[in-house]
Amino acid sequence: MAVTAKPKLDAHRLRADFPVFEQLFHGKPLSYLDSASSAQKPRQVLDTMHEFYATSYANVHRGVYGLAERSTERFEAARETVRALVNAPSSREVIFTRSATEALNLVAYAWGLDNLGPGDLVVVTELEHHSNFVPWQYVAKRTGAAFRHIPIDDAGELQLDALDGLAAEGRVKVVANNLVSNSLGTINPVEELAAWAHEQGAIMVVDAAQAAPHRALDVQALGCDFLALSSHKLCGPTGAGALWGRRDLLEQMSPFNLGGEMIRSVALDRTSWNELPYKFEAGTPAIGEAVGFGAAIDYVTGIGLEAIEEHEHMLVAHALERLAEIPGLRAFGPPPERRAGIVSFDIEGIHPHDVAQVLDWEGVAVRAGHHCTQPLMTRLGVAATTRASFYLYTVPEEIDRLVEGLHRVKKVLG
Amino acid sequence: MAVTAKPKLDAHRLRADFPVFEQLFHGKPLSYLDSASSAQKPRQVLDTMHEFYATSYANVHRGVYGLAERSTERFEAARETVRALVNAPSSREVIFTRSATEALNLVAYAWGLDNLGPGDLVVVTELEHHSNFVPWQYVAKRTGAAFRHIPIDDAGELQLDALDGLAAEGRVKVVANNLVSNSLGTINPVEELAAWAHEQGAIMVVDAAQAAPHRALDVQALGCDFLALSSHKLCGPTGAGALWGRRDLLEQMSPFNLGGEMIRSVALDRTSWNELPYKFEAGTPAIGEAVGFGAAIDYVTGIGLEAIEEHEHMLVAHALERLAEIPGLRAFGPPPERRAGIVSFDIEGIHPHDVAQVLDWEGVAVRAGHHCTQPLMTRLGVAATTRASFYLYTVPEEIDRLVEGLHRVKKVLG
Amino acid sequence: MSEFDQLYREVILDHYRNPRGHGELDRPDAEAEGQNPLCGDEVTIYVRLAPDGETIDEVKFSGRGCAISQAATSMLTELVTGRTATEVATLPKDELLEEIGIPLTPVRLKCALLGLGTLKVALHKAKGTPLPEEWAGMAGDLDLR
Amino acid sequence: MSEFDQLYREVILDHYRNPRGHGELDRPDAEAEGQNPLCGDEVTIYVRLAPDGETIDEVKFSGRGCAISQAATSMLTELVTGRTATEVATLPKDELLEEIGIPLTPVRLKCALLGLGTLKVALHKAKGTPLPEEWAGMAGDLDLR
Ligand SMILES: Cc1ncc(COP(=O)(O)O)c(C=O)c1O
Ligand SMILES: Cc1ncc(COP(=O)(O)O)c(C=O)c1O
Repeated sequence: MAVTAKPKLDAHRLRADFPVFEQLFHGKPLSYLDSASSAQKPRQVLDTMHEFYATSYANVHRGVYGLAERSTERFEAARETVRALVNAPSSREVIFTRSATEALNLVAYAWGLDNLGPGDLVVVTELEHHSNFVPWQYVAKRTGAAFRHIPIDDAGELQLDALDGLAAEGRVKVVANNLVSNSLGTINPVEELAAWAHEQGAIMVVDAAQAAPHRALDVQALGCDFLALSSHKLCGPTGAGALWGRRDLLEQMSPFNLGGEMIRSVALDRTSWNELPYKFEAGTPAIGEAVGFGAAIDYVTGIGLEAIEEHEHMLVAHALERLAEIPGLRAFGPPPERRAGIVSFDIEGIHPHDVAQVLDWEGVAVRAGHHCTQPLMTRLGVAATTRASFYLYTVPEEIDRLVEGLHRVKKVLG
Repeated sequence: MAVTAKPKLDAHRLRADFPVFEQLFHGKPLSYLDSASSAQKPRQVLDTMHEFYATSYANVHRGVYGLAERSTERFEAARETVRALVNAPSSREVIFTRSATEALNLVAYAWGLDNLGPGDLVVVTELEHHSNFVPWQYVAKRTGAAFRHIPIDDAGELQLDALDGLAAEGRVKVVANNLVSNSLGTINPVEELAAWAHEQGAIMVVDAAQAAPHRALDVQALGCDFLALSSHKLCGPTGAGALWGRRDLLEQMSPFNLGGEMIRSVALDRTSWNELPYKFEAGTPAIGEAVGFGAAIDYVTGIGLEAIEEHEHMLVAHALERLAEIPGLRAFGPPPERRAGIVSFDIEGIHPHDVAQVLDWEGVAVRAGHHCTQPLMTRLGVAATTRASFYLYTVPEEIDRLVEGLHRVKKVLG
Repeated sequence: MSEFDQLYREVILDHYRNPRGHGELDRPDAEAEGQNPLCGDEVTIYVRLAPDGETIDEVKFSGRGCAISQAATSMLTELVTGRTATEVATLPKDELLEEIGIPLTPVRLKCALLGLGTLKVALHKAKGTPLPEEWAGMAGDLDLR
Repeated sequence: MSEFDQLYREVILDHYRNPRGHGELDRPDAEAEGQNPLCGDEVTIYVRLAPDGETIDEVKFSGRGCAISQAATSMLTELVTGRTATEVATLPKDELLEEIGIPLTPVRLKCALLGLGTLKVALHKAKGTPLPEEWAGMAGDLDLR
């Protein structure tokens, strides 16, 4: 076996692609440690969108003229780029949405409303993002299905020994889980859950919003049925996301949004649906944003998802080590080798809002709040945490600035 | 009374704002006559979006740090811009969506599913766009309500004498109509319909996707309950649209999409909703696109919607006059003074696809198809029409090129 | 030759003006209706099978469409007559496109392939041959009747 | 004075560290629970009315929050004691903000106004005074119990 060097990226060099870092905040350079909430955008993506709108824009799919063809080609090429990113068998199975949230709602509504009922179980986890939690609560309520969750242990990892008990409670029809937790960084055992879901006759819905920017994805290897991701966390524009779904399921489903584009024919008394993926794309899609999403995937895969993952592991290990210096600081979640570049922590006696506020004045941007995971916060016994999260443009010096800032926080508010 | 000159715009000068016109197609300059499908984008909008993403982007609403505040401010300023455009009483009533289509689905789902049932009537019109037609068909079917339509006369105008018959059939609960027809350009009597709807105890849903780019809007004067519009038809980016809704209705409604941002609190057994408008904005919204939408509204209102309307009337009168030269050409719809800048026509014996294809080689971009109004096409007795549509950058010479191109079409395929 | 002259070359215009197989069949062995969602064009395909129940004896079509779709469907009727249903069900679309012999953009491709897709649906319904993949996702509608 | 020193000026830190009115009231005349959707902070407000049923005799609060929300709620209890319920229901938020006396960004504004909004909800529930507009749209939830 050949020894291969681990892939590396040069974050200092990559930072130059991101114009946002050219500014000062409160007179200081910006340490942007909130990439789990949304990533910054490189010039390459912004320029592609500008160029697209300036030279090649028209509404897609219907126009016979050259400009419309060009626009359609670019839009469909972006779909193919998403397909390749998640290794889907066909780009017909890739549906453009506004966001990961909308992708998950699409499944909950269009699959859930027609396939759930009393006696059925919808199973989520205690560390789900609200976007893969509330839609399931909602369809469970509407259809009379029961809503259950897989608990986590103190290290923030799923307690799979709860599965048998769930299976005994009724027909498990949906299992929904994020591949990477946005609050803890935990990498969840989605393959195992998918196998279990299929044993129960359930569908496996994977929220990859937080995983897609940080590691290589393969829907076929994961063995899931649906997978949601979004552009804005992956250096792309807002307004674009995608749902991958297994072809046979998508074919059987009713549409979600209705209107232009998703029909084969409309009459006063009968309307029939268009082919995949258009059946699920009502109205004018986010054309320029899909093109930007494609450019962002090209940018990120050009750097290499393995190199990004490796870089984040390095950063998160450094962060956990340095944060341990702060007295009264409690970091949540698993050890660095089982998590993505995200660290959530609590400082005894100081509210995360105040932590983040003081850090802001030091030029360090972190997130304070429940990170759309209130059930998890309840489990951790806090209302909110402070979260620092990293991406390909993050350098270790920024973590050092974070730690210095935290010393300042302690001095003022401790 | 002072005599005021009619507002005027200089389309030749405005064209310079649109980089798309700097290119040749098939060796010829572009006559883009498909603005009803989607408008081209001026440099001002593209530059604003680029600048926003490059300097002021972060996820909105939650971040305590400066960049997030700046981003939130820009996003909320765009909401205020939309509010002012439609003269809504409060920006809390303005919900950002992907498109007009999604705005209409939001109403159909979130209001319709909970408020319709057997014995109720949902009333659309024969000239609705599929996006204000199929969602109502769908919720009517799901709830057991009856689905009815107001027919049009041969000039493409609504036959309001059908209303009494409809009222006799059951409880009218929804009346849905576009303010301007995207196929015929007809300006519909929405105020009258709204008054009638309210007499019946129904809500009035106005699709202003096609009206917003072309004329001043006032939801209070229209007297409607909901109004949908989209950015991409108004020189803005794709991926952004808006729904305005009457406050008390929005307050009573359940949410549509669920997930992050739209909640007040989430627990395993109980979730409660956030305040307006966030209750209806699940997940990361299209932030950069909302900012671009705002910039587009600024651009268009800077020129003046009255000047744009006047310009289009001039163009459509010119077009109808010149098109009358073509033997076998039948133009649909009302006279120029009662329509926006849209002309749909049929040339005897020649399919619109072939018309559009030949015109493309002449550098003239028009749309061929049913324009997402199949029930209207059925009423007109055609499968499709050729449609030329105009905007603020359209000059009369382009209409002359269209007419020349049509002579060529006749020669080749007639 | 310009793009234009290429697309509307003589053979296309000939098939368009004098479509082969235009009309209906009485009591056909297979039949289906197809729609082009992009422009609302409709085509109905009728198939008569030979007594062996496999060989396609005659194909006719009715409906409206543009020059490309009419010419392509006309050529299609000539192309498949005499072949077996199984063969036609898996006929690569490229074989028809070669016959048409002109470069087509994606939108016009839909026009050109509407007849072939509809024929495959007709055979699927009558004989259980595979459904073309772009039709599978269309399953389902909203019927208010 | 830097932005920082302004926000966390001495009076704020004092109210934060020694909140006035922190605690609960037994059998209060009005009570409500409020949540800040941005960070999950919760506050419960308890009100004791004077025998006239109108004048606010005592206000207490419990719950967790950041320095700004704790200090603002502490100041609030002092601000409203002795006023009538009707007056407080329409108390302009600027009056509290003046008391706080520091510039606040929109997110921190939510923190500062959580107590006031919750107090108005408590009075609304007990006395039918107007509901603050930002709470009206929250009506409704999903209850799986
Ligand atoms: C009248 C009308 N309604 C609705 C729509 C759909 O809007 P959108 O393109 O924003 O989905 C359109 C445009 O296609 C339209 O012209
Ligand atoms: C794990 C996870 N799921 C879902 C979402 C929601 O995705 P979006 O921002 O695309 O709505 C996020 C991000 O906020 C997330 O981190």
